[in-house]
Amino acid sequence: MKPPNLFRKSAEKGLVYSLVMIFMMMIGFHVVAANLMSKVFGVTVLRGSIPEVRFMAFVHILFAFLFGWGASDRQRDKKSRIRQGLITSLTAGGIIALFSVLLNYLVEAQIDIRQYLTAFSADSMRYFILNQGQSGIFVLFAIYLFTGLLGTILAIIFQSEKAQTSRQSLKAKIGEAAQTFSDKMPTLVKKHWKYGIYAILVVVLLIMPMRWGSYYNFVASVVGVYVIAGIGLNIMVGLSGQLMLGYAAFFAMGAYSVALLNAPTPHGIMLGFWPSLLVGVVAAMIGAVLLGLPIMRLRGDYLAIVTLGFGEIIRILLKSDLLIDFTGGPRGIHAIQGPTLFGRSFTSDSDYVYLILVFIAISIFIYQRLANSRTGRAWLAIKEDPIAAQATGINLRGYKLLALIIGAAFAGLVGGIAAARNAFTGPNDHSLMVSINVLSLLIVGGMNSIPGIVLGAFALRGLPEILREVETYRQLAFGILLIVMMLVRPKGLWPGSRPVLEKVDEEVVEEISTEIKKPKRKRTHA
Amino acid sequence: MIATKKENFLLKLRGSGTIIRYILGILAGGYLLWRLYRVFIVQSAFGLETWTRLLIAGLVIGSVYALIAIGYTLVYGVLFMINFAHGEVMMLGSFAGFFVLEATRAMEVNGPGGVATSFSNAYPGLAILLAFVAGMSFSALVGFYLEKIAYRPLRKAPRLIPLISAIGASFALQNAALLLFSPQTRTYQNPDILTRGQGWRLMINDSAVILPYTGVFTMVLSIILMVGLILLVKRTRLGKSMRAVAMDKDTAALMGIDVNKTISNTFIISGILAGSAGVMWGLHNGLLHYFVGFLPGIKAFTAAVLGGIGNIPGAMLGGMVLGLLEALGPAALDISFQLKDVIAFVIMIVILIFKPSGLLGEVLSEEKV
Amino acid sequence: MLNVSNLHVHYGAIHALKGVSFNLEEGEIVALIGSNGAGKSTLLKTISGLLEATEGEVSYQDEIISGQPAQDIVSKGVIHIPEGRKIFPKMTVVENLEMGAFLLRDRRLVAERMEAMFERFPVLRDRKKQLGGTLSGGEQQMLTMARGLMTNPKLMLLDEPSMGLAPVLVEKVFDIIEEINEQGTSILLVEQNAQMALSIADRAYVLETGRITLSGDALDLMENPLVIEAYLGG
Amino acid sequence: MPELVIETKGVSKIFGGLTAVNSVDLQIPKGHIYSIIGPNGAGKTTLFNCISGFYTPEHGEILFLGRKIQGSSTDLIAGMGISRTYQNIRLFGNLTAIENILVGQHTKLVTNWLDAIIHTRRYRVENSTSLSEAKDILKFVGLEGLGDYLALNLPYGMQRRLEIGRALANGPTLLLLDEPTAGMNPQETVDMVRLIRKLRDELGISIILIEHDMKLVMDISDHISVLDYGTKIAEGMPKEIQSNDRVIEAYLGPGGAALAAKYQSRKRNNHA
Amino acid sequence: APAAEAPVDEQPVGDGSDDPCAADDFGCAVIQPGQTIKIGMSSPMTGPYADFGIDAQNSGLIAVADAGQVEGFSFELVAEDDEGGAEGGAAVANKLVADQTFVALAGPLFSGATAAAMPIYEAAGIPMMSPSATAGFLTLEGSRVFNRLPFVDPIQAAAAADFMFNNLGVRNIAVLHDGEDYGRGLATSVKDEFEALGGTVSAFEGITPGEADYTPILSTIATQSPEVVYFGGYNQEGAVITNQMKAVGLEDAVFFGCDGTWGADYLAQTGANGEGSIHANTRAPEESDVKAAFDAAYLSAYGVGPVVLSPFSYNSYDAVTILTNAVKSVAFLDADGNLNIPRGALVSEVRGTSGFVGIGSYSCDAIGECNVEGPAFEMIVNGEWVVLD
Ligand SMILES: Nc1ncnc2c1ncn2[C@@H]1O[C@H](COP(=O)(O)OP(=O)(O)OP(=O)(O)O)[C@@H](O)[C@H]1O
Ligand SMILES: Nc1ncnc2c1ncn2[C@@H]1O[C@H](COP(=O)(O)OP(=O)(O)OP(=O)(O)O)[C@@H](O)[C@H]1O
Ligand SMILES: [Mg+2]
Ligand SMILES: [Mg+2]
Repeated sequence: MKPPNLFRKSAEKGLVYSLVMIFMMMIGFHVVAANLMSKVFGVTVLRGSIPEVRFMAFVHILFAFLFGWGASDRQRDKKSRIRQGLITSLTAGGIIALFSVLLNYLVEAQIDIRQYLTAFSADSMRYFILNQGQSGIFVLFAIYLFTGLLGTILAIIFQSEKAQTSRQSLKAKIGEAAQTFSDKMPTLVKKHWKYGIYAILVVVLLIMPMRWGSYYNFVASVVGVYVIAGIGLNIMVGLSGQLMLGYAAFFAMGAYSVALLNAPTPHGIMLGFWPSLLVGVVAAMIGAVLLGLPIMRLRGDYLAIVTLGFGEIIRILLKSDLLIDFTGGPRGIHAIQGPTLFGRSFTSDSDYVYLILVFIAISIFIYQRLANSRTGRAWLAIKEDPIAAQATGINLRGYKLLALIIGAAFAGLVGGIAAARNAFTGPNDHSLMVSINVLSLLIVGGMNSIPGIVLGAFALRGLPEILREVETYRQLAFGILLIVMMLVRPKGLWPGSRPVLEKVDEEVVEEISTEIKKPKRKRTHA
Repeated sequence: MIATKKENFLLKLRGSGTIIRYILGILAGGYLLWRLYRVFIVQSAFGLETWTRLLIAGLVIGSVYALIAIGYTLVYGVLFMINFAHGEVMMLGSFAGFFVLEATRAMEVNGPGGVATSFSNAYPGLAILLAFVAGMSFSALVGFYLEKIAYRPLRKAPRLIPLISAIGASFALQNAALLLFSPQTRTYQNPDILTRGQGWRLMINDSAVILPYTGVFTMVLSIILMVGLILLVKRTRLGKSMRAVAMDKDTAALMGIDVNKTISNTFIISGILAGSAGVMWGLHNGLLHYFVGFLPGIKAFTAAVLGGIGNIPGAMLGGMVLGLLEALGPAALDISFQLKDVIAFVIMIVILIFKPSGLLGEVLSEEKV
Repeated sequence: MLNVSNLHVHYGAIHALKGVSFNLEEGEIVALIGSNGAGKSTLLKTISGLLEATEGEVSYQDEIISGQPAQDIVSKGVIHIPEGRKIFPKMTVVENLEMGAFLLRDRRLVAERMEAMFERFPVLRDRKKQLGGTLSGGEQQMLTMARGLMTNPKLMLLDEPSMGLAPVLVEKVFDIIEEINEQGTSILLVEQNAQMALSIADRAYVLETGRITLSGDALDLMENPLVIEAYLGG
Repeated sequence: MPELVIETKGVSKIFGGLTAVNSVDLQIPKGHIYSIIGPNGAGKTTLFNCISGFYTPEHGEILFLGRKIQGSSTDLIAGMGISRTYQNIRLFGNLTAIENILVGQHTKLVTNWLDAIIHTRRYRVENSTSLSEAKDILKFVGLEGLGDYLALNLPYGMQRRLEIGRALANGPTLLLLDEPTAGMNPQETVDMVRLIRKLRDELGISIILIEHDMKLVMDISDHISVLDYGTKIAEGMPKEIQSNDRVIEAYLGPGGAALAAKYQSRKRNNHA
Repeated sequence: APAAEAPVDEQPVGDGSDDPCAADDFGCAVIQPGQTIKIGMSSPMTGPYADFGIDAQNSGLIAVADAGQVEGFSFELVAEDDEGGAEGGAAVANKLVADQTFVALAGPLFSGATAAAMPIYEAAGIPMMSPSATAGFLTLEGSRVFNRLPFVDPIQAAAAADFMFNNLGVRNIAVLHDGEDYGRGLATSVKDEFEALGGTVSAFEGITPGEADYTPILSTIATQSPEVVYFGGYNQEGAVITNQMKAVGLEDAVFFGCDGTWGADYLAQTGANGEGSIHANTRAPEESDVKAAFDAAYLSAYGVGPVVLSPFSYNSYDAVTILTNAVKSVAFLDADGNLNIPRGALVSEVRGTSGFVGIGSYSCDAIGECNVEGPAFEMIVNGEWVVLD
C-alpha cells in the first residue's frame, strides 16, 4: 500500500497502454479500427480510403476509456483507485501526445520513413492526430486524460459492492427462474432434455446447409474437416499422449490416394471416389505402422520432432523432382472427381457439408466408444504414466501403435474428402502449418472432449474467416487471440471430463469427504 | 494360474519394433556406405576444392543453427516447453541490427584522412558492435516480455498449453514485423571490410576457394559466445539455479532461488544468442524479411532435439551436425539438393531411433521406481 | 518469533485452511499433528511462501512475511524441509547439498558444513556421486534433511521427517532435531508419528480439516483422551 | 514343504559399483504374508523391482510358481499375476478412482478396440461384469462412493488404498506392497493392517510386504526376511527376528516406546 | 503449348434483345446507387508470400482509383487473403461470390489457389484475370472465365532457351528452380528446349525456397563449369543465388532469371553482383506515360516503388484495368437508376480483350492467354535494366 509502489505500477500500466496504442498506429491499425467504428455507426467506407476524422476520435475515446477502466486495482480503496486512474491516464496520454508530436514533426518536415515503417504515410499519421496538427495533440491528450478518468470512475461505480450485489441478485433471479421453469417441466422431458437439444442441433445442421449460402457452407465444411482431423489427432495426443507434429502427412496420404486414383492427371485411373477413399485410409494406416514401429521407444518431444520430420519428408517428397511424374510435383493434382452416391454425383457445396456431417457423426461415434473402453483407458493410463501403465499389464508399444494407426485412419479419411471437395490437392496443402493448426485446435478447444474439438475447430478455422474483416491484420489478431485464449482458458474452451461410472448416493459422498473436489458430471456409462 | 490371453494381432507386435529398428538401421547404414563408396571411390565426383567449399558452408550454417538451438535448449531445459516463437525472436534481433547498420551507413562523418565517408565505413568495428548490441538487446527484450506475458501465467498448466501460446506468439510476432516493416526483403548493408562474398582465397586444385570474412566472423563469434555461455552456466550461480528450477520449481524456491528471475534470465540469454545469430545471419547472407526466422527456427529446434534437448553442448553439436548434413549430405550421397532436408530428417530419425534421447542427451537407463 | 493469524488457504474450490492461528516462540519445538489431509503441509507451505493465503497473515520476527516470495523468506533463515522427499533427482548428492547452501557464498563454509552433514549421515558420504533420483526412499529422506541443515536455519519447518526411515534412523533424526534445537534453532514439526512428536515437542497443536481444534503443552496433550484415541493408536 | 509362490535363487542386482541386492535366496510360500525389512538402502525396493520386471538381475533366478520370470517385461509379469504398489504412489492421477481400477483389470479383460467400436456381445458382457467387479474392489478397499473422483484429488491415505485396489483388480496371485503405511497415522495404519489381512484371508492372495513400522510387521507377518547391504542377514518368524541381535543392531534400535520415553525424560530434566 | 489460333467471335452485347439481363447466361449484377462495383482480388497477404499479395493489392488500389467512374458508380477493390493455397483460394471465392455487387476478379495470384477457385467463379460467371498464375493447365480445360497476363511457361522457356543458345551462344548451362509450381515448370521447359536446340544442361536442381544460404548447391554446380545459371523462381531466392555465385567458383557464369526475378528488388539486393545478369520481362512499351504515372502514384502512396515487393506490380495494375475497362463497356443504367452489369457479357468482354495498352500491351486468345508475344530480355548494366535484342 506504499504510494511509490502505486505510482510506479500505475505509470507502468500507462506506459504499456500507450505502447499498445502506438503499436496500433505503427502498423496502421488505427485506420482499420476507425473503419470498424464507422461501420458500427452505420457508415461504410470504401476499402483503402480513410474514414472521417470523428471515427478516429471515437477510437481514441474508446481506448482511453478502456485504459481508464483497467487502470485501477479492484482491491484498493476509492481514493487510491482514482489516483491510479489519474496517473495511468496521465502517463498514457502524455506518451501518446509525445508520440504525436513526433508524428506531427514528421508530417510537417515531410520526412518519409515508409521505406522502413510502412504504415507511416502522411495521411495515416495526420489521421492519428485527428487531422489537426499541433492542436490535435492537445485534444488527444485531453481525450486520454479525461476519458481515462471517466473510465476509472465508472469502473469504481460499476465494481462497487452495491453494483456487485445487485448483479449477483440478478443472476440469482435468473437462476431461480430457470429452476422454476425446470420444475414445471414434466419429468420425462427433464430427463431427456439433452436428447432434445441434440435433436434440435441435428435438425439445424440438416436444414442450414441448404439455406445459408455457399460461403458459409464452405466455411462449415472446412471446420468439419478439421473436426474430424481433430478427433483423429486427439486419439494420438489426447488419449495416448503422443505428441504428433506431422499429422499432415497422414492427411496427405489420404488426399493423394484419392487424387492419384481419381483424377484425370497424372495417371487417369479413375477408380471412383469410394474405393480410392478406402485406399487413402488404408495408406494412412500403413504409413502410421511404418512410422510407428521404429520410433516407439521415443518419448515426448523426441517423438514430436521425429513426427515433424516425417511430415516434412512426405511434403518435400511429394513436390520433389524425384516423384514428380508420380505425384504431379509442386503443381498438385486438380480436377479430382467427387463421390457419387446412389447414382447422384456430389456437385453443390451443401452436398459436401452433408457428407462431412455424416463422417463427423461416424467419427464421434467411434471416438466415444473407443475412449470409454478398455482400449481408451489403457491409452489414458499410458499418457498419465507409461511405466506404471506397463506394470499393470498394458503392452505399451502395441497400444501406442494402435493409437497412431487409428488416428492416422481419421486423417486419411478427411484428407481424401477434403481433396475431393476442393477438387484439388497439392503439397502446400499438407504443410507443417496444417499439423500445427490441428494440434492447436485440440488444445484451444480442450482435449478429450468432442464439444471442445468442435469449438476448437471453429476457433482455429472459423475465426480467421471471421477475422477477414480486419484484412491483413487477421493473422496478427489471430496470434494474439491464441495467446489470450490460452491465458484465459488454459484447459481449453470446453475441457473434457471423466465419465461418471460409479454413481452413488450424493449424501454418502458428502459424509465421507466434504473436502474433495467433485468431478463434473458427464454422460453415464451404458 | 498363469493367464494366457487372446490379444489383438496389433498388440502382439511386441519386440518387433527392435527388429525393425535394426533392419532399418542396417539398411540405412548399408545404403550410406554404398553411396559414399560410389561418390568417393567410383566416381569421385568432386574435387577437394568443392568439398572445402561445402565444408565451409556447412560450418557457417551449423554455427548459426547452434546458436539458435541453444536458445531452444535453454528454455526447454528450464521450462520443458518448446519456445516456438524463438525463430521470431531471432528475426526481430536481425531487424534491430539492420536498422543500426542502416543508420550508421547513412551517417556522414569525417573519416581518417578527412575524407567524408559513412560512419559504418569509418568505424566499421564500432558499427558492427552497435549492430550486435542492438540485435542482442532487442531480442533479449522480446524474449523477456514474451515469457512474462505469454508463458509465465501458464507455468502450472500442462505442457502443451504454453506450446500453443508460443505458436500464437510466433504468429503474432511474425505478422507484427510484417505490418511494421512491410513484407519487403531487406539487404544488410555491411561495412566495406565485411563485404559479403569477400574473403581469404585459398588455392586448391588450381581454383580459388574463398573463405568468406563474414563466415569466419560468424564461426568465431559463435564459438566465443558458446564458450562464454558454457562458462556462465557451469561457473555461476545462475547455471546452478537454472538446473534446480528445471527439476523442481517449488523446491528451488525453498533453497532461496528466485524462480521468476532465473526463468527471465534464461529467456534473456536465449534472446541474446538468438539476436546475435540474427545479426550474423544478416551480415553473412544479407537477406532479411519478416519470415526469415521461421525456417531456421524449425531447423534449430530439430538440431536441439538431435543433440539431446536440454543439453547445451548437445545443441551445439546438433546444430553443427545439421548444418554439415545439409551442406555435405546431398553431395556426399549424390542425391538432389532438393532433398537435403529429407536427408537431414532421415538421418536425424535414424540417430534418434538408436539414441532415443539425442546425441548427447542423458541416457535414461533403468528408471528408479 | 512466528505468528500466524487467521490463515485461510484455498486450492481452487477447496478450502484447505479455514482460519488457522498459532504462534511459536524463539527456541521452541512446536509439533503439529493431524490426520491425512488435515492441511498440515498446506500450512507449512504457506508459511514458507510456496502458497499464497487468501486471507490472514504470517509474521516472523515482527515482520509480515505472508505475500513475500519463498526465496526472500528463506533468506531470513526460515528453512522448510518439504514432505515427500523433494530432492533434485538429476543432481548428485553433493550437488543437492550445495543447493541447500545456495545462499551461502563462502565456499569454505559450504565444504565445512557438507563435511558435518556427512558425519551425521554417513550413508550419504557413500552415495556422494550418486544421482539423487536413484537413492533409496530413506536415503532421499536423509538427503532432504541434510540439505535443509546446510544453512544453519533460525526456524525450521519439518514436514514428516521420519517418513520411510528405518527405526534406528528415526532415533537419529529425532536426536538431530533435539540437537539443533539446543543450538538455537526453533522448530515447527509435522509428524504422523504423534507419539514421538509429542515426546520431543514443547507445545503442540492439533489440526483437523483445516482448523486447529486442540492446543497446549505437548506432554499434556499426550494424556488427552481425544488425542490418544485419534493419534496415538490408543 | 508348502507350494512356493516366489523363489529367488542367488539374485543379485548391481548398479555401477554398488551391489544393491546381493545373492539373495528367498522362498515365499503361497498364502503367506511375507515381510522384508532392513535399513534404508538395503535393497528391498530393488528386490521388488527385480521381481516385478523393472530390473533384470545380473545373477540368479526368480521363479514364480516354478516358472522363470526374470528378463520378462513388466506387462508380461503383470499378466502372469504379480501386482505391486510403489513406495512413491504412482496412480493415474487424471483418471477417476474407478477408472484406475478398471485399468488395473487390463490383463484380465479380453475385448479389443474392434469389440469396443461394434459393441459385440462379449464386450457388453465383459463391460458390465468388469464394472461391477471394480465397484466391489472399491468397496473392498474402503473407497465406496469415491469412485468418480479424480485420483489426484484424493487424500494421501486414500490414494494408498486406491493403489492397492488397482493392484488387486487383475486378480493377482501375488501382491507386492512397498511401504503401504508410510505417511499414515496410527489410526489409518490399523485400517491398513485390517485390509492387508483381508486380502490374504478372503482372496487368498500371497503378499510380500516392505515396511519400517515394526509394530505392524510383527503383528501381521507370517515370515520375515531381513536385508542389509543387499544381503539377507536373517529370516524367520516375527519372534525370532525381534530377538535377533544382528537385526536389532543394524535395524531395529530401541523401538518406539523406549525412544519416546528417552526424549520425554530428557525434556523433563531440561525443564527441571 | 496453348495455341493462339482462333480469334474469339465477338458476342453481341446488349443490343438485339430488349433485356440484356434476361438474355445473359448469368444474369446481371445490379448495383444500386450508393453501392460500389466490386473487383475482387485473391492473393496471399500473410505467410511467406505476403509480399506478393500486398504488392498486388497496392497496385490494384491505384488501378481502381485510376479507373474513375461508370455512370456515377465507382469501383472498389476487395482484396482477400487466400494464403496462396487451394483451401484459401476456395474460401475467398466462396466469400466473394456471395456478394452480388462483386463482378470480376483480378487473380488469384497463385496457381494452386486458382485451380481450386476456378470452378466456383465459373459457376458464378465471374471473369478472372490473373496477373501471375502460370500453370499450363489452367487455360487448357475450356474455362470460359479464366484469363491471365503472364506469359505461360512454354513460351517464355522457348524464348529463353533460344536466347541463350543463339544470342548468347552458350552451350553449357545449369538450370535451377525453387521447387514451386511456377519456377519448376519454367525450368523444366527451359531444360527441354535447350537440349532440343543441342545444348547441354549439365545440372538440373531444385532448391528449398525461403533459405538464405545456397552456397552448397552452387558449389557442386560449379564443378560442371556452366556458362549460364538459369533460375526459375522469384527474386528473393534469385538475388541470394546471384550474390553467392561469386564466392563459389561461378564468378564467370551469367545469372539468367525469368519474369519472376525481374524487378527493382533484385537490383537493390544484388548491387554489383547483379551486373550482367539477364532476366525476362513483358515486352512493354518503353517508358510510357501510363507507367510513369503509375510509378509515381505507387511511390507516393506506399513510400517504395513498384516491383520491389514482387515482380507483378505492373501485371496487377493492368489486370485490374482490363477488368474495369470491360465493366465500363458492358454496364448500363436501368430505369431505376441502378447500374446493371450483365455477367455473361462481361465474361466475353474480358476474353475478347484485344490491343489493350496499359503498362504492358495485351490481347487475349480464345483460351484466355493474354500475353502470347513472348518476353523481352533485359540485362542489368550499371544498375539499370537494358533491353537486349
Ligand atoms: N495441489 C492440490 N490441489 C488440490 N487439493 C490439494 C492440493 N494439495 C492438497 N490438497 C488438499 O488440501 C487438503 C490438505 O492437504 P495437505 O497436504 O495440507 O494435508 P496434510 O495434513 O499434510 O496431509 P498428509 O498427512 O496426508 O500429508 C487435502 O484435502 C488435500 O486433498
Ligand atoms: N538406479 C540406481 N542406480 C544406482 N543406485 C541405485 C539405483 N537404485 C537403487 N540404488 C541404490 O541401491 C540401494 C538399494 O536401494 P533400494 O531402493 O532398494 O533400498 P530400500 O531397501 O528400498 O531402502 P528404503 O527403505 O530406504 O526404501 C540404495 O543404496 C540405492 O542408493
Ligand atoms: Mg502432508
Ligand atoms: Mg524402498
